[in-house]
Amino acid sequence: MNVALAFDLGLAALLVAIAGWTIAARANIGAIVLFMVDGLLLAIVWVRLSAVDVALTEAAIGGGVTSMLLLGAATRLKDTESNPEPAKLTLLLTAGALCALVSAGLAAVVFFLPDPAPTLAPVAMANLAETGLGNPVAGVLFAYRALDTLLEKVVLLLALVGVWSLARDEAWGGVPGLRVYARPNTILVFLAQLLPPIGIMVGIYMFWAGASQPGGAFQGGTVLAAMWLLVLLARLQQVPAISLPWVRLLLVIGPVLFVAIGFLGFLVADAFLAYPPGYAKPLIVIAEATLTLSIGVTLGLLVAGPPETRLQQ
Amino acid sequence: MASFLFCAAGFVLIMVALGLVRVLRGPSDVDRILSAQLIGTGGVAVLLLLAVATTTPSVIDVALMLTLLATFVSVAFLRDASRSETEPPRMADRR
Amino acid sequence: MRLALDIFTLVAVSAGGLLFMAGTAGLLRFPDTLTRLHALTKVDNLGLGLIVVGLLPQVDGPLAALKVVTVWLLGQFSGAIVSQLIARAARRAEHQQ
Amino acid sequence: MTSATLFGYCGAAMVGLGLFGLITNPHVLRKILAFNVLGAGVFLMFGVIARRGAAAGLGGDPVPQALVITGIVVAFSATALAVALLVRLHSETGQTTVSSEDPPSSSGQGVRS
Repeated sequence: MNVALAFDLGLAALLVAIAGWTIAARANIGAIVLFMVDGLLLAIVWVRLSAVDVALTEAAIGGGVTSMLLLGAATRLKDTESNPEPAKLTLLLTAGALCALVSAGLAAVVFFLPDPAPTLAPVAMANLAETGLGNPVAGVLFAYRALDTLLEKVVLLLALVGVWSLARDEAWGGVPGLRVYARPNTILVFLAQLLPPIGIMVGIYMFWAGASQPGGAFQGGTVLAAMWLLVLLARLQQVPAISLPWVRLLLVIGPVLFVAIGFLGFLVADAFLAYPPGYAKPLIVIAEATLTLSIGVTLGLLVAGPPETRLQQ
Repeated sequence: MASFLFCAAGFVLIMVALGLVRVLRGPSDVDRILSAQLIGTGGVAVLLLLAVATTTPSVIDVALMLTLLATFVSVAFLRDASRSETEPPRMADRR
Repeated sequence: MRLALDIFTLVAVSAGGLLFMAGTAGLLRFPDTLTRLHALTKVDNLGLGLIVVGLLPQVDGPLAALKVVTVWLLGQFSGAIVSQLIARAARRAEHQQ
Repeated sequence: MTSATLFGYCGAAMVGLGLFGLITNPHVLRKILAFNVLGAGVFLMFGVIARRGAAAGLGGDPVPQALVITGIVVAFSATALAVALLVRLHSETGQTTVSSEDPPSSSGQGVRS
């Protein structure tokens, strides 16, 4: 038997086992740790599926910021941990049978996938040279499906507006309720002073390298968000109030610039988000640079949650 | 050499997966973060082994990303683990 | 020369894998949090370190080698600090009981 | 069987598991978690389709891969919003579960008048 296939078999079995364990685990914290581990395994699976861009995203999101978000929520709700009444057996059996049916149906779809598989890879590669990018995934994200990418950033902002709108009236515009370390901790401060410079470098590298190899604005932005949150957790910087002008500016600068480039397309090229010939790469890099910054701030504030204390005047 | 590296990756994966039993047993949340830390290190090792076994250097970037984010999550988790017993969460509705 | 390097990789990576096994055994068998942490730090530093050192002859290009070493250094640095934080949290939890 | 189809079955199983958790666990946080497992399964199936479409010197079809990256971002936004809603629900009513049997009682401890 092929060694690589044996490895994949073990990886797949572990992935499903831990996913099931995540669902079945009794304690919330335990379930979240397992979910985090599943995110890590998924990153390895994406590597095995030759999708390194996706692996980077999954490592950053699934194993990183989502886990932090859920852990924060689980700690807040800790007193409600115990499950009052477990679901009825009939419900469990019915749901189990129906879910097994769904899984079986999807497995059948995988089994009967057409052969040879349809693919857009040759088309994507054929026109990639025009964008000046070397990474086909970045090409798809910023050239062929640029509107999707733009709307994805808008969704992030809309989610942030949604989170903020859950604030109490008197806390609007105030400081997000991110819980930081209770007392100053010298070792943590040391970490929070040393790691962010490295992290910022990695973030910039991610977006810069993203033009020609796996990486990109989103992966870079996530690293920036994590480093910012680390600084906030260590209390090296106060959590900013959401009404501060620089916060608002950083949030929108990326999407606004991207939209501006889009409208520029009307003037110099033929359509919205069309890049003028020869300028595709510089425009995409500028858009990505500002988007990286905006994504970092947006993700950080999404994790920080709705404002809870009013602005001190 | 590639097959050996695959075997090594599989071995490390199985080992750290066994460590997950600690998540089940606990007893405290600090013990749970221990096994998460172990599997984080193991994941980095597996990714590095795969990067060399399949000669895709960009996979090293994934390992780099994982190292940074795993540290960050551990720090966040320890905030929760050390805080939850000491004080009630700060809430705006305690008025 | 090639053979010698390959054997070096074989030995170092195997040793790293064994350290992972030892770390898991320690995590499962040791009686309290601090001793488990002790087992874990060996894996963090030496286990990953041996695998990295073993991989160095196999990576192509100095840049990739540099990145692999960076991953290790970063892991070691943050592992050391996170271990400190874990130990503090464990101590505090002990005092409260 | 190739690795790609193997991970495809894996994705199918994760969708089923996530759906099961979403239906049966009354705790909202666990529902959010289950929803993420479900989503991961769907993304995995996308990844399998991408991997099968490997051509033109690429390891996979970049179009589904780009779609998955967008999907992961949107799933994270939805999770953040759901968690914020849950925390607010908890601070308003003290509840963290939704259950079909008993409608939320109006005598929750923290309801503001």
